[in-house]
Amino acid sequence: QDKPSCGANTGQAASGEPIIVGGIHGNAAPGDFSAATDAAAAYFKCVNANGGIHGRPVDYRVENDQWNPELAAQAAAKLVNDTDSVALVGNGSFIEMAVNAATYAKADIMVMAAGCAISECFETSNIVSTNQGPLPSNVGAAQYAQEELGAKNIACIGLNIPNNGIWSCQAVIDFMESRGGTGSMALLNPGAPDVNSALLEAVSSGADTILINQPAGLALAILKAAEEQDLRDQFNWIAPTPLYDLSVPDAVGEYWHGHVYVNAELAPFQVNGPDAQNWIKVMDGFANPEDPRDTFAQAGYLSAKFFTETMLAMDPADVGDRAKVSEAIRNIKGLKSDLMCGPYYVGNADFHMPNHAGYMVKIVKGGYEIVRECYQYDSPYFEKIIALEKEMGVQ
Amino acid sequence: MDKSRLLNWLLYAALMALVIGLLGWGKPMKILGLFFASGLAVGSLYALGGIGMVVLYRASGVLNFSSGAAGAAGAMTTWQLAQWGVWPPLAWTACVVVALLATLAYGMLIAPRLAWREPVVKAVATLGYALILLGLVSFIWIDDPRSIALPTDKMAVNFLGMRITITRLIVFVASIGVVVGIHQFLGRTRVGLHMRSLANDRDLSALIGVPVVATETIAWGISGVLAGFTGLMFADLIRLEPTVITFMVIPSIAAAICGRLESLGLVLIGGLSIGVIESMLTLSPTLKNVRPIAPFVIAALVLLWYQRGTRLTFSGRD
Amino acid sequence: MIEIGNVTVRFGGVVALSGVSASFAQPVSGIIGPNGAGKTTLMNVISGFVTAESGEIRKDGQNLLGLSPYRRAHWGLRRSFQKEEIANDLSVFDNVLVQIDHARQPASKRHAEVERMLEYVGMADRAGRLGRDLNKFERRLTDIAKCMVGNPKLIMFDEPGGGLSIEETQRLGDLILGIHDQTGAQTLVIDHDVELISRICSDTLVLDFGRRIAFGEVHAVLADPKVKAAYLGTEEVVE
Amino acid sequence: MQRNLFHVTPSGWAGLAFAAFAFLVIPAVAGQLWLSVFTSASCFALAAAGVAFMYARLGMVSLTQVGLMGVGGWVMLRLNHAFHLPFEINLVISGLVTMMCGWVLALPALRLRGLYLALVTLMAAGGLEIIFATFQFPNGGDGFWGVKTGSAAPFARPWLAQTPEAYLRYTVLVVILGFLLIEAHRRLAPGRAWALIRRSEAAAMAAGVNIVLYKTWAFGISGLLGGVAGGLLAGSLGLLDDATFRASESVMLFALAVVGGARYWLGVVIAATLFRVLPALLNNWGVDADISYVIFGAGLLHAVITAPNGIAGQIHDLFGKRRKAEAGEKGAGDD
Amino acid sequence: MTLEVKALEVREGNRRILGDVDLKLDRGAITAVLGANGAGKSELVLAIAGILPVSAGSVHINGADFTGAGPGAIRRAGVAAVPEGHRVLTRLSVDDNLRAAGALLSKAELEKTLADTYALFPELAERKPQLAGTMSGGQQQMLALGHAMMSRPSYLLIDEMSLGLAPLIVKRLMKFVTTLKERNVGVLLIEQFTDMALAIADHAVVLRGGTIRYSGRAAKLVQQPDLLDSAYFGIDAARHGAHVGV
Ligand SMILES: Nc1ncnc2c1ncn2[C@@H]1O[C@H](COP(=O)(O)OP(=O)(O)OP(=O)(O)O)[C@@H](O)[C@H]1O
Ligand SMILES: Nc1ncnc2c1ncn2[C@@H]1O[C@H](COP(=O)(O)OP(=O)(O)OP(=O)(O)O)[C@@H](O)[C@H]1O
Ligand SMILES: CC(C)C[C@H](N)C(=O)O
Ligand SMILES: [Mg+2]
Ligand SMILES: [Mg+2]
Repeated sequence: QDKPSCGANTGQAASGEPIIVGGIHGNAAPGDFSAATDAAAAYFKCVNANGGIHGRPVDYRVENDQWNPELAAQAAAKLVNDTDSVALVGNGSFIEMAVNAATYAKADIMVMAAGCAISECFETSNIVSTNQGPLPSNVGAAQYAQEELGAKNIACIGLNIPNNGIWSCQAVIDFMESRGGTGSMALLNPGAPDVNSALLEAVSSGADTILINQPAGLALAILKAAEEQDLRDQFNWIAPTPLYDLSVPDAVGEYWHGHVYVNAELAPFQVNGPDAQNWIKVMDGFANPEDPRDTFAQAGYLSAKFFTETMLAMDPADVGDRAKVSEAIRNIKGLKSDLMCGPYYVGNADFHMPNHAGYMVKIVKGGYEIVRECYQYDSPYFEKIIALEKEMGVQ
Repeated sequence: MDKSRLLNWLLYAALMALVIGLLGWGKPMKILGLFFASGLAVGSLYALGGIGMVVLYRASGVLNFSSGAAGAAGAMTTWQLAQWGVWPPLAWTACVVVALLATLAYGMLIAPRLAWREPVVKAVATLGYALILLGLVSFIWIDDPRSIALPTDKMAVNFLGMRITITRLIVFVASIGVVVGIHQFLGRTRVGLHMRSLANDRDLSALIGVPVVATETIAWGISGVLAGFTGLMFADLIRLEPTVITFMVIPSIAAAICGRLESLGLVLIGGLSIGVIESMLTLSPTLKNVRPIAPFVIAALVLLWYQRGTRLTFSGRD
Repeated sequence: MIEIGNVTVRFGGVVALSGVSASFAQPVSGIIGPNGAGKTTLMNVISGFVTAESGEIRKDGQNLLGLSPYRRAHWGLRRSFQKEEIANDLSVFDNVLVQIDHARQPASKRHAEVERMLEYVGMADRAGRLGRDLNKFERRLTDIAKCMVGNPKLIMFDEPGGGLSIEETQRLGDLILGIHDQTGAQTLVIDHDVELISRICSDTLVLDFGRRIAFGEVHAVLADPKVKAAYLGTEEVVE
Repeated sequence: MQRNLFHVTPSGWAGLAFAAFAFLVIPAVAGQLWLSVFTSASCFALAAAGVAFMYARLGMVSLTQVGLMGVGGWVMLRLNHAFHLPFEINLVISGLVTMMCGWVLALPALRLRGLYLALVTLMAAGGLEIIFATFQFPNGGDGFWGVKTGSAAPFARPWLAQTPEAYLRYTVLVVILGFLLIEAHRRLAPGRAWALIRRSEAAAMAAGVNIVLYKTWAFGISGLLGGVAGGLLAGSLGLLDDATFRASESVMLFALAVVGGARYWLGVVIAATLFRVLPALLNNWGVDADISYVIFGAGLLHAVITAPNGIAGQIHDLFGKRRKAEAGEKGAGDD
Repeated sequence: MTLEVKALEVREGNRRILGDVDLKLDRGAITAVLGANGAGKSELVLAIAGILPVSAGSVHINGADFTGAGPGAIRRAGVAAVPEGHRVLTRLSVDDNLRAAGALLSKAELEKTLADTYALFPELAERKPQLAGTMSGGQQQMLALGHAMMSRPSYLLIDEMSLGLAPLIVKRLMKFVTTLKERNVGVLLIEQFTDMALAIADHAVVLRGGTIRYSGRAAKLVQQPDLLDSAYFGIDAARHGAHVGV
């Protein structure tokens, strides 16, 4: 097996003055969002073993916000205010972006996140994410169902959180209305143990398609409740990326195999292009064996890779200067990878959503089957993004 | 005496009918049936959790916040054993055994050292233990989507237009069975009497010769078994997530309050009513967002209702 | 003059007091009777901790039953408890002061009164001690001082002599006898120490099973055969 | 007694020394991380003071305190984004609104005590948790709830405390004011009335104490402190998240108040330190979040078992000032 | 057959509450323990019953060492204590209170002993279903004594036996205590009415400041009251007298 390719790819360990790069993930009781920073860390290790950035190694410092907003703020204070991090890379969290968006803007530091779930992550000036987040992924799934499964009325079961469930389910309703259909949302309170009522609400809404816009654990619970009611054949079942996780096909059980369609925001594993293969090599060579190899790990790898490429393109004298680095990141335009359907860019706007095209897969025994290759999502929400892309010339 | 009890029951029935009527106004019967049956299903889990707490509270004076965590530890063990291909009945038993051991460990090693403190501090201390268990469980099993299944999930009967699996029936029947069984046990046997006397005043009970260690072991043991069973059922029916199972105790306390931490029958009725009302609230466009508030509001109202007319006088002695 | 008119109290099925009437005119009067006769219950009715089913209580024309318990205290009612209720984390001084905290008087005047009463019961030298450091007798003395501040009109003691030695009971009796001179208040005493009762009370009420079985001059009452049979037993206990 | 009114207890000195440390030393040496940690800790110290005094002085347990902080924080954010009044006015209004919530909580307390009262307050905390999770904290959006997606609108800190250093000092000052408020109450008539209520309500009524008034008053003060603490926390972060105000956090704050030593100011400071500084330290040392739970839980149990008067009580004993509070505590605190 | 306490010491924090207490309780004899308030009588009972930790000295029951044993073990060894302040299981009925106290007996024995106890206190038999916490003070004291009787003790330690009891009942109890003596039970009696206690006691012990100041025949104290006074108040008599007013 040949070696992974990273950064300058010199094969020489970097030895200069380290460049500090931060990363924040959330790993505590409700869920583990550390896959992206793990993958980014592996990639940076690989970079450091391969000449670093202009000979300078990356000192990657990762903080855990533990799903606690105060710890999230403290993590940012530490990385942004107390240290001269030039940027934050690979962030994955449910709350960190909401708490810290203002801090980042104030400190003019760019965050190349990889695990975004909330609106603040896409609608603020200094954060840009490699993953899509619930909104595009939802719309992508809905679009597939509308076009291929004949969906006319979609019930979106979302979390009862304004900047997550309500935000992303509303986009589905808007999309359906733009296509002459209808939609509704059934909201689930994250604290409530019982998912059955939300499911029943969706069922009784008159929908023909149910979109399960939930983290994997809750989505499993909903599928289980639907199985209990034997509802499988009465609806189309679709879901955004969280259900694209290799432990899911096993966990949902045989009943659902062949019946649940999932949007994948990065290239599914079987696509296996050169970058996907390199990602695996980086993980095998530099990550812990138990670090997950999932879609967020791909996103973390991509963020780290795009960051490194940007840094390598900079004047070596400027790579330790936060302002210059931020400038360079904002200027990113048209970086490509076979893991992503579209080009990656950043730009100067106060919203960023470079990734809004993906794949559609179906849960089958032992894994996923691709049912639709890369496709652009088409919905009113993306209009201003497309306009921006036209203006920047990345389309 | 009896007349006022009958009156209370009538009042309860009228209130329930009113709530269900208001929420379900104009909805088709089938939808009503669906939400009602679904509510009963969750409600019986609340009740089961609440019953476990009340049994221990009546027998030892400890309101145990860690029973959910013990159940979670058990359920995760079951999942792990199932992954390893262990014979399923053994894996299910392991859930009960692990919860039992975790509960007994607290009951035998830690609870006696706190016996002289007031009930609230004892209750709060169990939260510390819950954190230990939860921390260990989440450390051993990293966050990942998981589920467990019982063969009874595949069998079902129809009721009010809703398909009810045998597992749910088991929970429902078990909660009634436990209520009747424990009620008989506490009221009729000498061990039951000793439990009640320990809960009332542990020091004095020890002084008058009640066998403290043996009695407490039995009490914690029963509560451990109930915690394990509840954890298993919860993991199967709702979610296999340690945090969710752990903090399920808070709405279970609401059910326990409905029985004044004392009457198991009322805990059962309280748990079921909470489940039904919570489920029916989904039908109200204005209230459905705050559905999960139902257990807390109901419990607070019920407690105030119980205490109406009482007047505090001698602290701790009334 | 305390007038108790036809007071009846029921706890579920138990009739704790049934139609008890009595009027106390002497400075110090007693209430005695077998265990569970309803003595404490009567005191609880007067102080407002138990609501009577029927009946009335008047002191110098004021109907007490219409007032909430703390207002009765403001009015001038004082009582001690069968199990004393001294606050452990307050000093002796504060334990007494709390009784007149509501009074609209300058602090210096209130403090002076507390000091005077502590002096009277002999606790002045221990005024700064915390409640938790007191022994049983000191607690009783503090209780008495507490009942005496703030111009009381009616003071009630529930078994003040319980658990005290003979000498201490003696001293307690002297203190109670002096209350009327010090404050002008009338005192009711419950106790099972017949010697104490017969020494300090001019008249006494005897209850049995919630009923009044005798009332009048204390020695006459104690000689009453009915009282002997129900309460004292056939031979005298202490003479 | 009057002559003791201005007496500073050893625990008081410890508290003042700690405040001086937080006021002078931390802002001078700490980075942004620790400034933010200590600012949070100070806010929680204020809230914990409310729980601790209710428990130590009245024997009443409130398991809603963190929820009440949420109410204060909510009002603070709402006012900040709706009007442009000075921070102090917003803070006072938040405190007062929360105080009224405290009064609502006092209603059940008139009839309940001990575990039952604690459980009603826990139910209130559970309800608040759901409300916060559902409706979120205002972040500059429109309407009553004021929630928008995208980045939050700016938060106006006090004119005197624009920088994090100054804000920490500001917070510490408010906390000291809060402590003094309680201490003044404790040494005057309300303190005596509370001690009696704690002993028994019958004794209090017999002594002419208006129980309804004094209990409500205590809940009001506790609510006020919680509300102000929540407002200060909102000011520290600029926005709030429902995850901070879970019911289990309220239970934890009470538990830590017991562990710290509810009777002592130092105990309150220890509670807040354990609640906010210790987790930050563990996190900083790279201890796995799950393992810090274990450490935290084990420490809590250990302290509850071995230190009947809390850690502050132990420290106090160490300096030999303590005689036999334990026996008294047992007698009076038992239910 | 004796209950023997040697050089017993009890501390609360750094304060010595009992020190150097030697006491022998024979079966079939009554020992009165006298002393002013705060002398340490209650502490002595609690220490022997195994509720208060003993910091030095020993407790032997019928020759076996029970120093530091828990209250349950001591109860099983035949020692029943009635602590001060009529403590009962408030949320249990009277009948359940007594049955719980009979935990060590077999079912048949339990019923028999229960009947005996109700015979001693007909007041209790009348209110079997009443919650103990709602009873009057004196009724609770009867129940507390009933608790002790339910274990059929060989040694009975009673703190403030007559506390809150009507004279009629006190008399009945005094008689009962003497019948216990006939039944070969060793009784330790703490009693506010000293004369009554001394009248039925064989031995007497006077405590002051946590140590024994007199130990000997009860009759001797009756005959020589000044002996009792000096043991009671010792050299402190003047100071103490100021408060007590003798
Ligand atoms: N809450 C209650 N419920 C039921 N019965 C009660 C309640 N309170 C008191 N009683 C009963 O009422 C009767 C009167 O009690 P009370 O306390 O007044 O007696 P007492 O005369 O003070 O007796 P003692 O001398 O023993 O203190 C007793 O038989 C008691 O058991
Ligand atoms: N828990 C405790 N901590 C510290 N000191 C205590 C404690 N309990 C009792 N004491 C003290 O120990 C001494 C002995 O008390 P004890 O109760 O045994 O006295 P007693 O002889 O029974 O008197 P009384 O007639 O008041 O019951 C007293 O001075 C009392 O204040
Ligand atoms: C169960 C106990 C907490 C009861 C307590 N004595 C109360 O009235 O609140
Ligand atoms: Mg009485
Ligand atoms: Mg004593």
